Amino acid sequence: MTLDLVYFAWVRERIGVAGERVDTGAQTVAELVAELSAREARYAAAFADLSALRCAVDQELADFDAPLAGAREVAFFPPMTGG
Amino acid sequence: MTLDLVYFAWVRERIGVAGERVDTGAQTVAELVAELSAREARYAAAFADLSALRCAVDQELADFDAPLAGAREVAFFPPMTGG
Amino acid sequence: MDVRVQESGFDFGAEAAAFAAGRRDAGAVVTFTGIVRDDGGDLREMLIEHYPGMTERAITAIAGEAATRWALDGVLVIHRHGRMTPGEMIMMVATAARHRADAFAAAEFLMDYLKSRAPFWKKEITAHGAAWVAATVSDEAALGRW
Amino acid sequence: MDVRVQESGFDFGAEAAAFAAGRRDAGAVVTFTGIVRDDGGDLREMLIEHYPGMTERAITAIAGEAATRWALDGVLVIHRHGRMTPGEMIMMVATAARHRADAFAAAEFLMDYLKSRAPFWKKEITAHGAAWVAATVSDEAALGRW
Repeated sequence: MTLDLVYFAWVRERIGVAGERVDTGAQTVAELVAELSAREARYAAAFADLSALRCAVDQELADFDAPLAGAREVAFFPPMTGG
Repeated sequence: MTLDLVYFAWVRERIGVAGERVDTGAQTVAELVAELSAREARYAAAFADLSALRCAVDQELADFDAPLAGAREVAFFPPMTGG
Repeated sequence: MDVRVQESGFDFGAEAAAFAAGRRDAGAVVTFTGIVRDDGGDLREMLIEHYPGMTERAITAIAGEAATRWALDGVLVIHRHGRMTPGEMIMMVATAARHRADAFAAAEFLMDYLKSRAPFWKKEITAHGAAWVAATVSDEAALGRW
Repeated sequence: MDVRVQESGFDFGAEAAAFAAGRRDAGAVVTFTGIVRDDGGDLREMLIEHYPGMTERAITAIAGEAATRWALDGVLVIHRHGRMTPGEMIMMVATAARHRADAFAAAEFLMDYLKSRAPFWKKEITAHGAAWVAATVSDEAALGRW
């Protein structure tokens, strides 16, 4: 499965890119996180503390156990600070 | 004791004047109300239901049992509808 | 603290902008505006009577109470009296604070007290006649939460 | 419902006036404005990053939820992204309703959700460096009341 990944705020800064396209067999967001973290230290650093992280699947907030079947875009970012 | 009385909204309309100066021996607002109500029917009509009435002594909201000693101005009006 | 009781209209946008302008210390500004509402479609005008002297005093006391309860950087109250037509603005309040919870709470408190404790009385003039607006139980009850 | 996400500044007074103008059915208009606050006196600028596409979608969903919960006659949300300096306005919301309780509640609800559920991230740039603003426990907790 091909996914577009996008990163924001300090997640973007730690990973070093604003987004990328990946091929993955991950079934859930959590599996994707584990796969990326195993790949390179910068991902492991960005994803070290999942409680400090939020994710969205196809631009909707999601849990880390959300399934990826049919997804096109997954985003990772810290808790939001709008307003 | 000489007091300036002022009336607002339908209290003013029922009594027929916006204000007047009276001489009274009343010790409290309630005594003043009783004195005025005994004087003329238009006062009795305006003061018939005290629960629908509010009063102020020297421009501060007051209870009907408030003392009149030292007071200069007493106001009668319906519940306020500002804002 | 800026309290104005006046017969003339006011420019809500200009007042709101001036109130918010240049605040580098207050992160939150809340405004409330009350507009003459024409529920039945037959309201010709609204007449607001007030108690000159007591009005300013009561509003200033209410605003002072708000300033003791919440950490505010500014309070504005403008309230009109006299005649106005549907769609016209009756009054506005504005509050500025570091935190939004304070600005919101103070604005709601001001409104609740202005509704029931500032000496204004509204009269509605329709095609069918004139009637004083009755105070509502809910407006009186709203004071209970503070 | 009017939702705008933009980099450029906005004219708070003009927006507030236009939102309130001509409302004969809504008696109550509430606005909230967030301003870049310079707490320590050394903030040079604030940088707001957002998630294009999701931002508009999230705000529209939040505004739609407000419209189902309260009897509203209008909702406006403007939120900026990009660089801004202390004293500049970051965002505003405005709500119109027949009754003030609805207008106030909806504006507070919108603010609570925009704070924690719309994809914006603030970074503060001071003389000492740059730091992402951390989400606060109280902002997250504020959602619990709705």
